[in-house]
Amino acid sequence: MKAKIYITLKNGIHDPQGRAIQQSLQTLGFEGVQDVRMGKFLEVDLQEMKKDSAEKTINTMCQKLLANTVIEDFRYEIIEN
Amino acid sequence: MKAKIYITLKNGIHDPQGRAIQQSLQTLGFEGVQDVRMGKFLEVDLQEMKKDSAEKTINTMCQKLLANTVIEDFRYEIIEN
Amino acid sequence: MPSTTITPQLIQQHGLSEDEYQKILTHLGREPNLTELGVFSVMWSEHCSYKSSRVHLKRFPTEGPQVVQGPGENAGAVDIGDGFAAVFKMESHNHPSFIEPFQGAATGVGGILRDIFTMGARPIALLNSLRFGELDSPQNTHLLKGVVSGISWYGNCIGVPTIGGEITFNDIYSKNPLVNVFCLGIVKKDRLLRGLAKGVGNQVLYIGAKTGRDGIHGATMASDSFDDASEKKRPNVQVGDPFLEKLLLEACLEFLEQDLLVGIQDMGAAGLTSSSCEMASRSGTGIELDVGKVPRREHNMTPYEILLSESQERMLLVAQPGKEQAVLAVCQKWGIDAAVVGKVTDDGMLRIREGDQIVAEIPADAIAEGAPRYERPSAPPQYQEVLQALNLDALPDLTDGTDALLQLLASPTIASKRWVYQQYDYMVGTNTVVCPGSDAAVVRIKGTGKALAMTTDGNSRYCLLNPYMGGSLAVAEAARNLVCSGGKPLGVTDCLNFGNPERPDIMWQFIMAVEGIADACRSFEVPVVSGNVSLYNETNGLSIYPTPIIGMVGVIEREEDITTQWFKESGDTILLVGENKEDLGGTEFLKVMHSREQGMPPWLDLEQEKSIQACILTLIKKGWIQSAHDCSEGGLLVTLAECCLTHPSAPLGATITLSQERLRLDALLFGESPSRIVISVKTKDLDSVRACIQDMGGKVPMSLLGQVTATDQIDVTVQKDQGQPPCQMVWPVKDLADQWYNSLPSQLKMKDSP
Amino acid sequence: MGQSSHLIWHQETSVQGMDAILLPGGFSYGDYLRTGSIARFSPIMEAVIQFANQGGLVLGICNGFQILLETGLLPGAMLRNTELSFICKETYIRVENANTPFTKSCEVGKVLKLPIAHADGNYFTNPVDLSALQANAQIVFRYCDRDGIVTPSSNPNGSIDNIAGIQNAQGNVLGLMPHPERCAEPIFSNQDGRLIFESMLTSLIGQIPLPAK
Ligand SMILES: Nc1ncnc2c1ncn2[C@@H]1O[C@H](COP(=O)(O)OP(=O)(O)O)[C@@H](O)[C@H]1O
Ligand SMILES: [Mg+2]
Repeated sequence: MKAKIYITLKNGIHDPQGRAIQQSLQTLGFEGVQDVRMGKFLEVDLQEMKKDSAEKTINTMCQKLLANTVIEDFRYEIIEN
Repeated sequence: MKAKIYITLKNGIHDPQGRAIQQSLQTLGFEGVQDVRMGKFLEVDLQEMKKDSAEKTINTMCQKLLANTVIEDFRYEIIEN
Repeated sequence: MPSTTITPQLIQQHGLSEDEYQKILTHLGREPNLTELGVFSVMWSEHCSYKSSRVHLKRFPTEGPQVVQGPGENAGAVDIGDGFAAVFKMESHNHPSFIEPFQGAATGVGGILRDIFTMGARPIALLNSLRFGELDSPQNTHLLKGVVSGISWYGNCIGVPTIGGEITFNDIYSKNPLVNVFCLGIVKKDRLLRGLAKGVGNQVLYIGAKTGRDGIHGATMASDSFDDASEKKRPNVQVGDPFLEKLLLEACLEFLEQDLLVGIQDMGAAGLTSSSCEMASRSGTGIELDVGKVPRREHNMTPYEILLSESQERMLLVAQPGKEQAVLAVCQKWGIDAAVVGKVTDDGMLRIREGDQIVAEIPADAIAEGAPRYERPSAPPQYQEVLQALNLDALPDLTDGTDALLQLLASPTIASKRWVYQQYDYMVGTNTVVCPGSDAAVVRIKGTGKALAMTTDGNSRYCLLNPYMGGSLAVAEAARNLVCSGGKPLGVTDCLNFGNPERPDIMWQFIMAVEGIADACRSFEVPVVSGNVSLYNETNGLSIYPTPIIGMVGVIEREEDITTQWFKESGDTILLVGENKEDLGGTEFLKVMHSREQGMPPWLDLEQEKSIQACILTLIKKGWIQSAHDCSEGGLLVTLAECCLTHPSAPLGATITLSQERLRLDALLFGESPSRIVISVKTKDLDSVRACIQDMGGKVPMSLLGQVTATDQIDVTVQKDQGQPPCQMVWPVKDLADQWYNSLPSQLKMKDSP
Repeated sequence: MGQSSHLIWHQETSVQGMDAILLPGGFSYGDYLRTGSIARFSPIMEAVIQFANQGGLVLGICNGFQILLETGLLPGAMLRNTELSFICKETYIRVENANTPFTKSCEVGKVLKLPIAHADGNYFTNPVDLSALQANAQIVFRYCDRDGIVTPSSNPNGSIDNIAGIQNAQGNVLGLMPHPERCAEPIFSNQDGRLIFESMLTSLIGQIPLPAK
């Protein structure tokens, strides 16, 4: 099975990369881009297990390693085959 | 309105970060993590427009700036308010 | 063997000519299968076989008492004393960097690092030499930014300092940017490793990254010119993994320490194929490999793909039976994949199996040494005379150089490259004694009291106008840069970037440039110990300017001899060693102020150049030189400005008096006569310096320029020929600094692009 | 500086016998995922955390600082530099607290010239933690100009409150982005970095080591 994990900077935290992208988009002539936030997107292939234990596993992975909860939020989806 | 953009490495392209994360998860005792692929996740705030022109705009942004189409694929969703 | 019929189309797709295919038939005594055709195709590509260049490269002097390893191995090596050798080489990654600038440049750095540590040397310095189109096009700024961040990422991450290089801009490179990377490492002289597959029965091991379908046919691509369609048929781009390479590096040095290997070779272009063929061919042995044992990243890879993959960060090793366990243990310690994939045989064959089945069988020598060699036709281009013709009388001379200096300092080719090197960790390892921003970079060799100076140089406009002279001038400038830093030149590596060798005019440029380099190297007694050739730098029929780049390494015997280019103290006397001549042809001044790239390049007098360099080294060793900076692009005024501006913390001013002596004013101020060095000395030492120079038998012209001042301006007075009023120019140092330091960043910001 | 040092392999699990621990710069694990995030779980780190909790001196430089943040020994996190790219250059930092084992040999207001070399040195922490850092004098170094004035333009990476280095509440763990070890020898004209190591030595053995020859 698979998990898709989305890691984003917490609200209110300045995002230098997002800002730079927004500016470049403006320079390139894309108008009306009000904000860009940049995050990470991870796809994890897991061995088969119960969905709720997969959720638990992924949650712990995010807490421990994948996200830095001082600055980041995470969200995930489990996809069963 | 908002667009969520997912940028991933093309199939077959080596993903050193994914590999390092996978190994680290293993060392941390998460068993059965068969593969990790690392990508980007962008949230773009757009001024209101028709959904199909938003789609076109986002597509062009990805082609031109956001994704490196030589090695990356992209996917997006438009979210209307 | 799975049989695919070898059709003429297939042969053509593999970039092989009809003649070459006939040669394959002779070597094999039968038709090749598809896998074998693939092997020949990459190994006989220009990139791997040097088929157009090899006969000419023989002209380079490659011997000398200091040479520990000449051309032919992964890198060359020179003796630097104390039992150490410096191992160095330069390589191009032009085509991949055009397709994907970040990864292309990054993997270029990865490749050159492997060339060095396969020799058992610990890499301690990286340099890079870059060519881009002008920065008014978003595509060019995009390429520049991508390449610089790719180099920065890989080098910084692996922890080898990038301490210097050069960049110039010209629209001729818009569709063919050049990315040449240089690496230097240090090894105990008697521990140098080589790419040998000696000892029948020895084990062949594969270590490093798993093999994927990356860059299959990268080598043939690098040997093909571009057209608009090639952007579409983008090959699989290789992605670098500097962290893995760091592990590989440490593992390889540990093999050396434990004396575990017979031979080692990195898998660069043409991957597993070229590494195994070259090792076997060098040793007169054969190699048998089982592709089934090669660690793979992707499913269902065919032997063809496994053999030709250019996945990065991989090495092939040969170890005696019994030592493979120790090798595997080291790999395990560093967490890298490793597998025994074959053995050394006595029959001279490269034999590839997949399990029990033989999928390819070729005499190793046929692929490596037996590659075609061409003496391609050459002839000077018809446009050569037009290029060289420059009627100075039709160009109005300057009456004042104030504005021209400001414009030249802002020309991206001359402007400070701080925007670039600030992205490189040029200090990691705490050995960099002279950071980027002086004539040559200097790293100390801990524990020896010595240091090494290194530089890369090349002026392609000179080479366009006169490739022989351009080649010689590049060598002279490199040597001069080392000498200005206190170094005695020891050896050269080169990277020869040219257009399509099937065109006689390009071949002529190539041959002339090689001769120019060879003659200069011979004259300076600095042998060429390694190098690289990149041909087919051509897009839509337009070739780049001939661009040979010289990388040169010198030794500084004592720390106190390390010299930098910036003025040190107000009150010091400024001298010019060398002569101002009317050398306006091919200058940056002509390009920037008159939009011309024309004329004969500056004339180089090798004997005078040598005397001047010897003189500077002597003065440095006597301890009399406060600063030394050679005159190159932009001429005398630019050099003086740089001497004032580049002090890392406290820029100084200067008061200068020049006399025009029948020269045009523009030639005096901005001409690019070689063999000129601006030095500053303590005024109390002036007499000794004079006397010492006179003792050199009058071969070294020297003139007084003026004084370093604590004011914040540069004053230049030009005494005109009789009767005319002098020309007076004044620049606030701050204005010059603004132009020079901010030119690149401001051009890059304004034209921001993907 | 005349002291013996010992490299500890990341797979080891004990730091016994050490007087101080230095986490150096570098790109541990390529800085993949986040700077310092993977190294934080190296087996040795348990022992380092314990050593720190028992009051041992721990100095984290650059990537070492980033690792200390990931372990939670120091509060906050690193964001990408505002200019996004890697920056290698000299900076000036002002000693804000001279009463620490790492700055004993300086005075408050002393300006040190130290190089930085990083892409992620934009220090961030939430307002509550920031106030605590300020209140407890845990901000040890701030980026400043040559004259010691803390200005926005002397901030090379966007770091909150111009922070270049912080210590923990107990004052035995310090993290800083600039590299003192790159300017601590006579061959480099600048030796400001020595002051930090001298301070550490003074607090450990109570005497100022002889200047280098
Ligand atoms: N691509 C680059 N990477 C690193 N340093 C560079 C690069 N380009 C230029 N530099 C540095 O900028 C300084 C000036 O370069 P350049 O004008 O080419 O010097 P020179 O004319 O003496 O050869 C040198 O110290 C050089 O190493
Ligand atoms: Mg120079």
